[in-house]
Amino acid sequence: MDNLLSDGLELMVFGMGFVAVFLTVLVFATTGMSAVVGKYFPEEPAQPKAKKKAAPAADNDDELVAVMTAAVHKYRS
Amino acid sequence: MDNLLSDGLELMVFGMGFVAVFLTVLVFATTGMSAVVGKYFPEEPAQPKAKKKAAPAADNDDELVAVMTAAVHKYRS
Amino acid sequence: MDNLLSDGLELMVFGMGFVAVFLTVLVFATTGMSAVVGKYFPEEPAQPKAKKKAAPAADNDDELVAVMTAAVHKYRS
Amino acid sequence: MEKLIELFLASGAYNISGGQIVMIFVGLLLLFLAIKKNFEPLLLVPIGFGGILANIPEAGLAYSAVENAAHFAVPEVMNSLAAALNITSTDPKEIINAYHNSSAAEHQAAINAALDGGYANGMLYNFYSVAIGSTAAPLLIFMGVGAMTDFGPLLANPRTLFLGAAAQFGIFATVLGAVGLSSIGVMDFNIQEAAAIGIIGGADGPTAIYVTSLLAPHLLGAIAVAAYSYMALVPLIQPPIMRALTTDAERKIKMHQLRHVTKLEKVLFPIVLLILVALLLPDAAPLLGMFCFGNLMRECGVVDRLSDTAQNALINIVTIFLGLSVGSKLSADKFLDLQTLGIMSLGIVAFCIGTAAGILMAKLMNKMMGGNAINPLIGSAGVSAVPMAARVSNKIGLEYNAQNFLLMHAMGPNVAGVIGSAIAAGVMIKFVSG
Amino acid sequence: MEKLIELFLASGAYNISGGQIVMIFVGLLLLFLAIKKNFEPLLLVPIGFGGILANIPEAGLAYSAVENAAHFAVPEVMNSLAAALNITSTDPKEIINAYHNSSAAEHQAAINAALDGGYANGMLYNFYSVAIGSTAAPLLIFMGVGAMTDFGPLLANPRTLFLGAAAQFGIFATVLGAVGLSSIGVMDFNIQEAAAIGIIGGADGPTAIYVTSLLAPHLLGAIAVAAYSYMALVPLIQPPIMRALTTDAERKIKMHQLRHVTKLEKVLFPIVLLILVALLLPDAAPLLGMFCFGNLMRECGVVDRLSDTAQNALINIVTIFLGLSVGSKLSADKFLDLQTLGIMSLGIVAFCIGTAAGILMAKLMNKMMGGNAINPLIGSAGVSAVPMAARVSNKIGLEYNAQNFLLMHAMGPNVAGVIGSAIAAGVMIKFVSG
Amino acid sequence: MEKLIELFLASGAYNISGGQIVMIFVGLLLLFLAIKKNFEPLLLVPIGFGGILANIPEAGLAYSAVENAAHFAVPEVMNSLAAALNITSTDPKEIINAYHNSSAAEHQAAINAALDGGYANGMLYNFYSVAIGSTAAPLLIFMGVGAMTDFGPLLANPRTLFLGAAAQFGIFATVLGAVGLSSIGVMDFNIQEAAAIGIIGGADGPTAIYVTSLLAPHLLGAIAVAAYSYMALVPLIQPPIMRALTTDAERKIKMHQLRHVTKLEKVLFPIVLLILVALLLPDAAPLLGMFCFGNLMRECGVVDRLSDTAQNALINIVTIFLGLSVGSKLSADKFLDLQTLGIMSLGIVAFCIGTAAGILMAKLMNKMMGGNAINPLIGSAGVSAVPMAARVSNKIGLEYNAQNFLLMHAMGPNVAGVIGSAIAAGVMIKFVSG
Ligand code: NA
Ligand code: NA
Ligand code: NA
Repeated sequence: MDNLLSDGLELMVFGMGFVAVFLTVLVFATTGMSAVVGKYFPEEPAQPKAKKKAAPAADNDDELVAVMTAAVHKYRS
Repeated sequence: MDNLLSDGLELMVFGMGFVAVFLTVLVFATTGMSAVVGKYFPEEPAQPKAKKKAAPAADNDDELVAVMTAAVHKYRS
Repeated sequence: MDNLLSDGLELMVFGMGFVAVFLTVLVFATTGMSAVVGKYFPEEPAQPKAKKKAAPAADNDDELVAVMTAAVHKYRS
Repeated sequence: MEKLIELFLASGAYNISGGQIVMIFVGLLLLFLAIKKNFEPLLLVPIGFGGILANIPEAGLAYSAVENAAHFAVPEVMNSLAAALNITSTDPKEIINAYHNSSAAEHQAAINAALDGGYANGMLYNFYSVAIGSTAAPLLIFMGVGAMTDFGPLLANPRTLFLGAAAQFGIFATVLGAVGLSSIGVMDFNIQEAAAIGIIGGADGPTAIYVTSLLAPHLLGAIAVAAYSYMALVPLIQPPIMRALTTDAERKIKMHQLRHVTKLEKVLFPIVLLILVALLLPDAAPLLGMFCFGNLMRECGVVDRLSDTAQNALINIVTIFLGLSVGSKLSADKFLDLQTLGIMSLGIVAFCIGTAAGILMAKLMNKMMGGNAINPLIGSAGVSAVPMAARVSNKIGLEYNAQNFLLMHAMGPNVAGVIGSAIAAGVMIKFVSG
Repeated sequence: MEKLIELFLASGAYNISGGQIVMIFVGLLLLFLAIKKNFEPLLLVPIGFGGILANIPEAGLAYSAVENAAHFAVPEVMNSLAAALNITSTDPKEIINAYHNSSAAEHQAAINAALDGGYANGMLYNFYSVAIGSTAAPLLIFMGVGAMTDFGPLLANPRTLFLGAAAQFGIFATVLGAVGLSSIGVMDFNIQEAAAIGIIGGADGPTAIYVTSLLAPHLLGAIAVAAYSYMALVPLIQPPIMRALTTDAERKIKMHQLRHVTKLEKVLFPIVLLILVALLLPDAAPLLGMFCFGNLMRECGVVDRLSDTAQNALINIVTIFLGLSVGSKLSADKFLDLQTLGIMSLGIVAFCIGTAAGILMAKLMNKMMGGNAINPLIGSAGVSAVPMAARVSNKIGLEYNAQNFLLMHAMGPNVAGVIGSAIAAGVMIKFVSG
Repeated sequence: MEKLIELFLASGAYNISGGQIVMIFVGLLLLFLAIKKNFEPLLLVPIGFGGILANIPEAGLAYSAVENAAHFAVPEVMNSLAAALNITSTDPKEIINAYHNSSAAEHQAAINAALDGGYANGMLYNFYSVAIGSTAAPLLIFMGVGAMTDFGPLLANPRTLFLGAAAQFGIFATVLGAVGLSSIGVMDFNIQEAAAIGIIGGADGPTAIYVTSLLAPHLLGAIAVAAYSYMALVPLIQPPIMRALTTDAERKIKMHQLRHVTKLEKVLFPIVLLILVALLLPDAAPLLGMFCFGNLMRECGVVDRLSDTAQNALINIVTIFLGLSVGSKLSADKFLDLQTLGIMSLGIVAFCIGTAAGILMAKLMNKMMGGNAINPLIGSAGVSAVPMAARVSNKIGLEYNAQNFLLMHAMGPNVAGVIGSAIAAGVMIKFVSG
């Protein structure tokens, strides 16, 4: 039984310690990442438009479909 | 072969009988349930609104998203 | 090793040959099918409407729902 | 040149059997009925297509690894299969026979031998195992159907449950017919097969597939095709019977408006039904349990995203696999059989008897309630075939009284029929499988 | 007549045990809480319904083929099971026991014996094996949650990660409590069970289910029910603790507006997190890997159709199966136990300690940052329970300062808590399972 | 302290190998190409992410239970694995080797030994087994692609099928190249591997994955990455070849308007194609069968809800699992190999030869039809890579004649290329796997 208790205690100390260490490292990593992004890859002011550009594949497909549909209609009318 | 026929006959009698008994019990249970509901839990007249209240989780989430979106816009503008 | 090379060569000859034969047969089959369709099952001019008729099951269900909804409303009002 | 001959010897054109040609035409016929005649297309398009795939010669899409090994019958593989199955014959037919009757351990050993021989399960066989062999697919379809079903009309008039009960007489009468034909030697069905055939009369696809997969999986192709075809034929099959069994006066009976049903009643109904099933017939619990679960998700109003998924993405995905899996049972050696003709004939008898029983019960109830309370035309809807049968009741009713909308009244027996055939399924699984 | 008796002897009404009655009421209670009180209905409706299904007498929906065979205890089948498991006793209980402790080969032999005896896995057992036994379902839910999570507020103020760390103290304190109670003989949990109970304090459903399925699957029912119930109770559990541990002045602290976070930061964050996990704690890789994958699909902007599916059709389908599978663990013999009471009590303790630890850490950070930078009310959001806990922080904050919207500030610790409990899960799997 | 050391010894940072570091960078590169350069993101985001997950040290996500057991190499487990596999050596490498070459029964025994030792399949390994090992995922993707494909342009001008045939020359030329390089000792591919590499030239992802999973599953990572990367590079790879092989006059040829195609023709086409496959090449039946099934669901007009699901929820779900599963084959020990370089080089050769063959065939056809009927620029679309290759034809065409829209004309060979490479796949499976 003592063994169980010491296992629990150990788990608490190491577990909580590890969680704290990991998230601390993550704070530094995240802060560093944000700093690098902010310095070397600042976002252009016109952000909403940037969002739209993000899915060019889909856009292209839409465009393709539009062209195809137009073509089909033309040939049929 | 006779055995097969008697099996079939037995299945018909007991099967049909059981279906009849079960659905009869269900008629009574349903009628009883409706009576209890009608007596102790009558529906409020304004039913359409009641419907809307039924999914508060989703509503709350929508509200949350709205708040978050508003907040984000505010901080960015 | 020679064996491998001859396997590869054989695969190329027979593979490419088979692809060519298959697609040639498909050209004839498709052309024939289109000819038969064009001759015996020409499309009616009013094509858009034909499209709508194509899914009567769904339509019927919609109609059913509409009737049911109407009925429910009538009984409740 | 050698390769060319090899290619030809392995081609479908060289290997195709008469049976496969016939079955490919059967598949095309099902596609025609589904696409042009709108016979339950959601099921018959995948079933018909799966039937064609199952009959592609040499592809073995519908066969297990062991069946594929037996088809090619390489001597060493036959030897190791015979050893795995503890038989001395290496004849492919006897191996297949031994395989189907083997113990679970021998079964696994045979599979191992086939895999070692380089054979694999066909694609459709895998789909069948996952979707139907596990019984998951019909249960998930039933969950989706539950999520689509509105029990309001039934709750407004619970006595229509009697109509749903009566219409199940078609199931049991057909079972008796099947064993009768077997007794006099015309057909050769055992009691399990007879029960599975009878369930066609339940007019409920997933129930029929579930019962058949448990009691007589080798008949699944014929029974599923019969069930869905006859459901599609409801508008043709039922009206003559309905006209024959009712008087003009009865057909003109105008029923009372249905009372309003509260949300709470709708929420409680699936729970009440589940508890009755739990107390009275546990063997119906998988089918009706999933059905009630779907209905509760629909009515409780707090899990709409789950209910939507059950009614759309999930049921559609399952339908695709279910249809292809049923199609895998349309391979020539499993379908082309005198039994299939017997099944098709008995199936339509089941439908007709069920329809008649529902109408007669409705007439009886009408008499007992004073002769002006129930239009007997709604009795035929008790076979289920939701919502087609209810629509037929409505249509015939309108023919005789243009102001008499029976649709809502017929929806009660219609959904009652679903419950009734699931109960009948449970009884048969209980008595016949054990 | 014989058949009638047979039917009655096989009915639920005849066979139902007291435990099953109790558990059916527990299932109904869960449905009531979910539907009427809106307790995490997406999970508790399927769990509650699955719990009822699992307790239908004689149906054996939640049992494996071997368990079903042992329930009916036909002598020949018991003999072949005993032979398969290499034991001499044919007592059903001993057979079940031997089955659970058997080697993989014996396990397979026992399954074969049960199949040969005509028994099959119950439907819910199959769902459990596929969804939870494989660990796939909680991981896929986590992927969907990742696809729904916006890390913007966290990225704007990464220090809130400390709050997410502190709140995990509830997990480990509860583990200690569980082993303490066992040491003094009040309860009887081993270290695996204690760890699984502690994870309730993580306030994160899929994490709790994942950890429990690995460390103590027999407790899954109680732990999942506790986790989801307490998450639903967050608006009741947390406010008193929050008020007790904060001063009026602290509750009125107004936090700075969050800075704008760029798209690139959001895209890089899941990758940074994944690489840290890879370097520091591989045991957390399945959970956090799928979470980061979902979030990357969300933020990268080029796979919106995959992200939508992960957030909708896929997560809904998985939720249905996950819920029913958890419900299968609510069978009377597995749930009705003193342990369950212990689990429910320790679970709420875990929640309270986690909440308190988060608030105290927030107070400490506020002190260290000059006393006016962090409103300690956001600390309680560190337990996760997204987004409920953040909303509670916001609500209490508004009570004391009607102009102070804490919601966005509380979202940071809230999502940090998800990461924190996944890390805690990885540590426990690492130390406790091996 | 002991635990701290244990944690460190089990951490990724301590255990990571050079190969894993390289492969994580490869995964990041794929994510970069997918997200920033828009290289087939629907596949390369999951593949890249899966590749990173597969290389997390000690997590063993991409390994089977036996491989995981061999990695940790606990002596007792090695002993029981050696016993299960009937070898005397307990060296982990030899055990893995014996495992991969074991009979099905030994295979199962080894798995049992690993499970008894406490090891389990990694998550990605399970995904791979279910999605690709069963061949289900590429077939379901093909069904979805079929449901998205409009054969109208092909039906309007069936001769464009010849272009789709010619472009498959790239496949077979590459096979020859691969065996040639092996003959002279530069590389070391057997005929199965050569065939799988050649299929990259088919420019069709699911076909390449299907063939490779059957003929050379150990190369799946490299081949899938090559196939999707080169498809994304079509707009860079093809134009120079197109310009080099055509004259200015040819590039300006204006093609006739396509005739109107009736609905019935579109419905019948997948059936005609299926029957030809059934008669001529059963080995292509799984691929083209599912493709035709998807297309029939699209065109028949009566199962729109199934078609929608096949094109959306189902294909998205399958894509997620397919991508992660392919990623699981990017583990360092399987990917970092001279073979991978060979595959990447041969793959691009296959693409170029296929493009050239398509154009030359188009020139030939144009000559034979009077020199003004077919713009050779549409020949390059015969490699498939739908719809990218057709769009490239259109773009180059517009450069030389601003009034000449080739898109619809190029869609014919484009979809013909899909059929052509599926046929080529069937031929290779037929000749090379047996
Ligand atoms: Na019925
Ligand atoms: Na947490
Ligand atoms: Na191609």
